[in-house]
Amino acid sequence: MAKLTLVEAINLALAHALQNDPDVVLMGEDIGRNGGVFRATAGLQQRFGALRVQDSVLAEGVIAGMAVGMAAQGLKPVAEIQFMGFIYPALDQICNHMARMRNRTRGRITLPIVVRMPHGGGIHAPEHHSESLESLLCHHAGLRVLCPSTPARAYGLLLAAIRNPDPVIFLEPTRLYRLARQEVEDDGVAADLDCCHLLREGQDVTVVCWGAATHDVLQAAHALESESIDCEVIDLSSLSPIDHNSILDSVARTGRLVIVHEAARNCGVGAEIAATVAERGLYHLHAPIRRVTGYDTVMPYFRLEHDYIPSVTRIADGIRETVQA
Amino acid sequence: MAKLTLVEAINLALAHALQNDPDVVLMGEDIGRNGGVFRATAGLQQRFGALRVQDSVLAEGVIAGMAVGMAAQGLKPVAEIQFMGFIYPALDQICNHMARMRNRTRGRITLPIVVRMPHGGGIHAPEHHSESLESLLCHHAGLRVLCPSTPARAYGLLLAAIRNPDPVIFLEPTRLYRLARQEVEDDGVAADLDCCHLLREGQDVTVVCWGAATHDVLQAAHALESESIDCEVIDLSSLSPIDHNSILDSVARTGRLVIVHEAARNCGVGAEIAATVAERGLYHLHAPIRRVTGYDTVMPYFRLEHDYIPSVTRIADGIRETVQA
Amino acid sequence: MHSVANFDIHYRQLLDAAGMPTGEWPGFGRDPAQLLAMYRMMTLCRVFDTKAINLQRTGRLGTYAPCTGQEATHVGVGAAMQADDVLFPVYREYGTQLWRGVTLAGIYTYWNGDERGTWFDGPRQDFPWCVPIASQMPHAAGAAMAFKVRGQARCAVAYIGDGGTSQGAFYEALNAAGAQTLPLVAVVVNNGWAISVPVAEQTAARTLAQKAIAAGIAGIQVDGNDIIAVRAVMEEALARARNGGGPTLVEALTYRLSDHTTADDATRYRPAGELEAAWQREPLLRTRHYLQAHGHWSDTQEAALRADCQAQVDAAVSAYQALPAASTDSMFEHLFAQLPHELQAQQASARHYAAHKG
Amino acid sequence: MHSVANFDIHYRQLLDAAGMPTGEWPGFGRDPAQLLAMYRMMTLCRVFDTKAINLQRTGRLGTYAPCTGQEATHVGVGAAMQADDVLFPVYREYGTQLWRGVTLAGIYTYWNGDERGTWFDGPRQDFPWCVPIASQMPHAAGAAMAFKVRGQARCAVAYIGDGGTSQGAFYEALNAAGAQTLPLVAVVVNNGWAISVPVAEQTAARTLAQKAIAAGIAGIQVDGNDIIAVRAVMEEALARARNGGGPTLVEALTYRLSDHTTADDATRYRPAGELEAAWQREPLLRTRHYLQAHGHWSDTQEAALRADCQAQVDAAVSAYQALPAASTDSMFEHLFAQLPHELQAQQASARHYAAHKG
Ligand SMILES: Cc1ncc(C[n+]2csc(CCOP(=O)(O)OP(=O)(O)O)c2C)c(N)n1
Ligand SMILES: Cc1ncc(C[n+]2csc(CCOP(=O)(O)OP(=O)(O)O)c2C)c(N)n1
Ligand SMILES: [Mg+2]
Ligand SMILES: [Mg+2]
Repeated sequence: MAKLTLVEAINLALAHALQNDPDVVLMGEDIGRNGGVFRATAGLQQRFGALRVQDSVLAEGVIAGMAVGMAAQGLKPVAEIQFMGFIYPALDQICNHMARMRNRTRGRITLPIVVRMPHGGGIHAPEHHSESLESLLCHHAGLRVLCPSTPARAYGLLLAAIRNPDPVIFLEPTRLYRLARQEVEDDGVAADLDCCHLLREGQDVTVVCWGAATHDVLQAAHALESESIDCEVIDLSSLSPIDHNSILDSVARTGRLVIVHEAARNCGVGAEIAATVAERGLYHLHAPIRRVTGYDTVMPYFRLEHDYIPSVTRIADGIRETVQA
Repeated sequence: MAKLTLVEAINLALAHALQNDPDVVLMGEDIGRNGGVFRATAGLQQRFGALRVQDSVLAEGVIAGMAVGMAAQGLKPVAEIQFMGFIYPALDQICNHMARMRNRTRGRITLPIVVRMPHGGGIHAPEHHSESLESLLCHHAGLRVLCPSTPARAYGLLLAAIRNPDPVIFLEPTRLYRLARQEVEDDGVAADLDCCHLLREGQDVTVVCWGAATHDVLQAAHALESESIDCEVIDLSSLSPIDHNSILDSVARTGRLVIVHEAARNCGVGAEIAATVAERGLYHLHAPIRRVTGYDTVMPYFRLEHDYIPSVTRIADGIRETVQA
Repeated sequence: MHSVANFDIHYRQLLDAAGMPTGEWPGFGRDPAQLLAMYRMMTLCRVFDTKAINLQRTGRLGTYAPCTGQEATHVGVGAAMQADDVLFPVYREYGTQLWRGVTLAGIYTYWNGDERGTWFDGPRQDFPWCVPIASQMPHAAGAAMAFKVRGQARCAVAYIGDGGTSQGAFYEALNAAGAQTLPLVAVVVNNGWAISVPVAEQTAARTLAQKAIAAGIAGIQVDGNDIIAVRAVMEEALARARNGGGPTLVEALTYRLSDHTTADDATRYRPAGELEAAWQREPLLRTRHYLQAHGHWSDTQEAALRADCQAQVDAAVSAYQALPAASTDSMFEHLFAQLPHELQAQQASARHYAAHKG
Repeated sequence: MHSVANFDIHYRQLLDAAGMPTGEWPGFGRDPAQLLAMYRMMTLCRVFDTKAINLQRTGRLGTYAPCTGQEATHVGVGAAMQADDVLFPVYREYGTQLWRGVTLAGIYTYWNGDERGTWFDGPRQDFPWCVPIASQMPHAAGAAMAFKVRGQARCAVAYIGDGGTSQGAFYEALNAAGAQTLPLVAVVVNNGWAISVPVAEQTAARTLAQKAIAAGIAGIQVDGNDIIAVRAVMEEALARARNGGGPTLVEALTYRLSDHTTADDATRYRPAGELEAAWQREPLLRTRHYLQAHGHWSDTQEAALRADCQAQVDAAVSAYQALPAASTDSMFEHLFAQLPHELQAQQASARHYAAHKG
């Protein structure tokens, strides 16, 4: 079994899907000849040919829109948006068509599409290369939104996304692409959808997070051990639908909730989690819910990006204050 | 003083702005010769000419993008998107440029733009003509998002939006365009920004709502009087930034919070309000926060739209259950 | 300074406004049965359309987008297509849809605000109406890509309005289809107006067909009120596409003889006289003139056809009006193949309020 | 079938790759001072670019997009513009920006991940770099509209890459500018590649200049490594636009002699030999050959120029590296003219953590 980085695990899942399902077609800017700007598709065009692994023209609207037409014909397009900050030209297609076609046609036309893209900042990239815009997509019914936090989960979730008969947005935390290696078996086993994952059990507080933030949260949780603060850490993993029941169960045990995300706070996914707990789990709360998030500013150019992204210190403070409240 | 409908009040404010500020330029599809599909700009092209009131080509991206270039030159474009469901092609411009240009250039280039559009359903229109997508815009820092609920407020807020040196999204509830008349003085007085409005004082529960929903909430509040339930109703009015302090003050008095909106629930503006109260006002809550919202489905075609939009009954039930919890 | 590329845009007309042939007709034009089938369908469209407007005016239908005046384009395109081609309509090309097997009742159901109208038993893969202008264009390119990937000799046919040619999605899709040599034929229905904006204010381009040049693909202009020319041009374009010759942009010159929709009032913006002049070029009469002049048609047959169309339309009206209301649940029924657990409570709530409604 | 519209795309070259004039030169071409000014600026760009790549490789700059090979286009465009025209760049057209007064240190500051690099003391109204491909195009159309509304004889000049011509925003903006006869000149810098995608895979169009035809505007192709032709074509287009003649699309044929950015490795996708061949056509050497052949330049002057450019660049490096780090607050400083009350607590939090950092 190989020890892989997250981006290698994605490459492995894509290769597995291409190998085992002739309907799978990859498309995106610079994914073929170049193997993707993060090398997520490295080697795949050579192996599967230019019709299965297509270099798209430079137009996100066309990538998403053609995926709709291809999927309606029974192909399973896996489209890459080069960075999440460039998703806007694709939103009309994603929100007005992908998310709606099954509903609009009463199940006549269905769209097994995956739209993959790098998510989040922290890699010293230029403007628009560090966005976390999951909330926009989660607000739209008809889409699933996933965000893995480990290589193995990335492999399993990506296969699940590709096999799912409905459109899935697949967010890949750029900061994690090469951060760590993990054993990943190329067994073709898809992970479960629509559920979150317990990363760490704890008594004192439930911390919900996803993507790159999971690593910072685990560090904070580790640091807080020395203060006898025992954190339960949940990797949301499925950002839409949200596995609220698991979060509520955890909060029922710990009585406290901190949500950590890199995206801007206002109307972020954290708000939805907090609102649901304030609705369905209020009587379990021993302290105010706290969100530790990106600020409601524009993601700054990279010299200040680490002042924007919740740091381990900021996360630890948020947890500590919640436990002490 | 004339009794005007909401759409007439908007027309009046636009005329006032065109008359008094030579930099104001209106643009949008069918707004000139035709006076707008809802007649919001009726008569204005005849009065101010085709350069001040421009019929745009059929491209929302160009409308929003040209507004950026015009505003950077010191004009004050007031752009119309014909229906909110057609905002997607404009989102790259709104989110990546309008919202960011002042920040990006450290204040060198500033963008006094208003983007107006009909908001919400309930008028038996075809698909994509009934959307409530405020949350997408509120999630982006650098934008103000307004939604008036009465003719007088529409007049004052629209003038405030036009005079504001930064971009403002101005949502006009279609269901209210001709619902009721109100005395509106053409005094050129702009309303305050960044604040909400108390529509009704009450002891038992705070109900926050905006746009067309305010009318249904007031009806529900009225109906609940007979059950001795005394509702405080707040018209959010400024959807971003949210006047959280006023809401928190109210909740501190009533101990209960219901949020009503037509948009889908998941990651809606209601979630942000609930999350903030769960953060900053938890100890005042005597009952779970409740959201009465559109479902997390696609807005259905019009035969079912009233099953989607929170009805007076559904709102009243939500308030009653919250008060009795 | 020398020329490095040059281009010509051609115009095709085969049946003029008076019903006189104006060029060499293709095979189908010499087969009266085929001509009559097309004429019958155009007439059905006209009758259907008139009824739809009436239904809307009397509160039995939602806002409706009429097709009167554009029947030759719509039916001509339909007749040129093969059954396994796939259509990507905008919202008023009923003639093509009916030709391909969409039902009259289905169209009424759609405009009556009911998703069930988009269930096509006939052309199962055809796309439903597409309201966000131009967004259907990349779908068609995508279907064409699927045909290419699978080596199928099929075509995608996409409609777009003159107004729609201002949207980026239109150019993007044509460019992508050209770059990848996809079997796509796009039909710009130039009916002169995009709601209140005349085509001359929508673009400085003298023809809309020349927009093909930007994509490096074939472009041609056709008299869109001439069903012979429309079908001929489409058959050529489709054959070329099927044979790996890449996409074509066809501009059909026609006219919107109605308001934009029943919610619109064209007298507000349309110059006086333009409408009357356009009626002189409308497609049905010229076809009938030709058919009668050549002994293929009579006044009696015309009366019988009108009556038959009326009966079909009346039956469709009864059918859609008899359709029981969709359940509130149905909002959730087709959101996903399997409704996520989290949404079940919402569905239950919707069901609850539906039961307590009224 | 008859032709209803026809079009020609012309190509202009005035100085060939060997440094030989190939046509009738405009006035500025006969003024050595003007030629030397342009040559000096191209050289400054080359030196600046080389240094930037070195700074990035040594960890002193973020990802950087080089301009080597494209200097004639960039400087030629800059030299043709008037001071009160407004530039809408993409991200690598430093030659135009420097000509217009943007500072070397400002450009470094920008690529070092600091918004303060976008503060232009020189061309105060010029737009900053625009990363979302093609989204600058409607901005330029909007500025041009403002000039029209106010009756000003100014022009908007927008850059776009060959890859950028696949985006809808490009076509939309040209079409809108054509429809409204706006003073806009768009320059497609066809450098052969959009990261790893060659232009032949981006479009089936033989030239990118012909994309103008879709918008009904003027289009012309120019040798983008020939600063004489670039400036000449631009001056004509700008004069036409200023006189109410509407927009022009200029395609400048050049080559990206570098990787796409410092994060890219072009050896992965670029066919062997292409780069070497392109170096034979590069813009600086041909200009120098011409200048030296006509006695306007010498090896000594060349050495002095190189040294001077190096000194300017070194000074700029010192300047941007001496810039104190921006405060965390600055994230909130320019979000709005006045920060809404609700955001003040967030600003305080950011300030707090900045103080406790490290
Ligand atoms: C993206 C988008 N913007 C605006 C509209 C509103 N709208 C509906 S039809 C129409 C005009 C379309 O004109 P054209 O493309 O010429 O088609 P026609 O109606 O003439 O057939 C407009 C502006 C829309 N449906 N979609
Ligand atoms: C909307 C958008 N999509 C993708 C990208 C990523 N990207 C940056 S540059 C580039 C290629 C641009 O090629 P071209 O337009 O030819 O300009 P060049 O870099 O050659 O100057 C891509 C795909 C982007 N910046 N914006
Ligand atoms: Mg039209
Ligand atoms: Mg390029």
